[in-house]
Amino acid sequence: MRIEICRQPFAPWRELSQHQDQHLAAGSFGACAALVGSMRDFNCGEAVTRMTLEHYAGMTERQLRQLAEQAMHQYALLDVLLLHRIGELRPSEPIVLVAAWAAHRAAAFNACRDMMESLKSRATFWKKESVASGERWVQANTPG
Amino acid sequence: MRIEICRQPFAPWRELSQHQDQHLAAGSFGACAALVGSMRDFNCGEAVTRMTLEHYAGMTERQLRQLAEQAMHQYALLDVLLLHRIGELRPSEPIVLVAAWAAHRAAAFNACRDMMESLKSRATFWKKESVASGERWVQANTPG
Amino acid sequence: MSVHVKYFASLRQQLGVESVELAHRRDMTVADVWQAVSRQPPPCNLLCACNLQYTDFKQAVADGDEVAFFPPVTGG
Amino acid sequence: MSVHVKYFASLRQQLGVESVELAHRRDMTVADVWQAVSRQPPPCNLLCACNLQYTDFKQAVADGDEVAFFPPVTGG
Repeated sequence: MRIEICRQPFAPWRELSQHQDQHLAAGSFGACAALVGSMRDFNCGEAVTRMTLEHYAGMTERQLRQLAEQAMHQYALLDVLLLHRIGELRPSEPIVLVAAWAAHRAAAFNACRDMMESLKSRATFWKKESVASGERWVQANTPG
Repeated sequence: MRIEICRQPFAPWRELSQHQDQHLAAGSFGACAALVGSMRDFNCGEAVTRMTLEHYAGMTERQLRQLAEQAMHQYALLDVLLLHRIGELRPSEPIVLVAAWAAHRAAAFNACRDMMESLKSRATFWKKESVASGERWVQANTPG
Repeated sequence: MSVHVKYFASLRQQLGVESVELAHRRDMTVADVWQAVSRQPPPCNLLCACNLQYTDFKQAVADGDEVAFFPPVTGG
Repeated sequence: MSVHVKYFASLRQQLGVESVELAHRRDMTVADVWQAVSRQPPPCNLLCACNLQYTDFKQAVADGDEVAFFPPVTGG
């Protein structure tokens, strides 16, 4: 299980691939489900040029660990990888990667989705967007 | 949209990453959901040393194209990548990659899962496993 | 009329044949095709396709059609 | 007793302050902490945590606790 808050841009598919090669026993898993969320250059009808991601240091790490442990247990996962960006982002940069490895696809899918929804609704991150008219805090997440 | 039946082993996360870099406009998508199914070294209580994947050439390609087009339309996807292995496989080799890019995560998740379930229940592939006692055809897929 | 018949997976292995060219005079359904070329009653979970699309056993076949028989699919 | 108070995101920006050390004598709830240190009524969607866990405004706080106030989260 690897959980990390990243201050710099990360390459999600390469991280996933490396984590799998290094930590999963070959032939042990039948499915890996992954979701990557990344920064769009457009939101709520306006072009977005920059984004700042703030978090509650200490609380957020603890939440991410708890939701990953919960999923590991509930879905009998073989492993979880969870990366979340903070700081200044440019459009197209990855924000979050959630990946779950399991014996079968249903557990991998459900775990990946549950972790993502739990993160979106509970984890203490906040986004501020830069648009032509200035800066604005994102008010709420898109429903899952 | 790229759909391919592969006779040789493929590296799913690298294929995904390359496809994204080459075909998706930077900043255009907010989410990519992916599922990779791979060969386990154990199934139905027995160690599995080899697997043969047979398909109905012509019908299968058509089915995969149809289910991807259906998902593109239904979920307003930006792109789909679908790779499926055939031939002789060894444990840990990837069998299938399904990936969907969308503006938001719900569409990406739902499309990825729908395509996977549609493929599992309809696409004309068949698995034969080599176990200690000989060869056996897989009778049915694990429920999604 | 002439019909191309194909078998897949365990069915191909059981029947020991991959494809058959069937020449016939009268109108036929997919079920008739099975009966004419296979040497056993249809297994209860048998699936069939006509011209690369799933179909049912009552479907009429036309000259030049490709009819395939196979067990439940197990891809992915 | 002493309580560490933190604000995040739009709330931090509105109040113009990131953290406050509150010294107080009597027993307090999270709601009392808000009232004692913030210069405005609580926004309707205000969230709070005590010692890195979500809590509600009726929760009693103890000496040394960290109490945080923030708007709805928007990560992921």
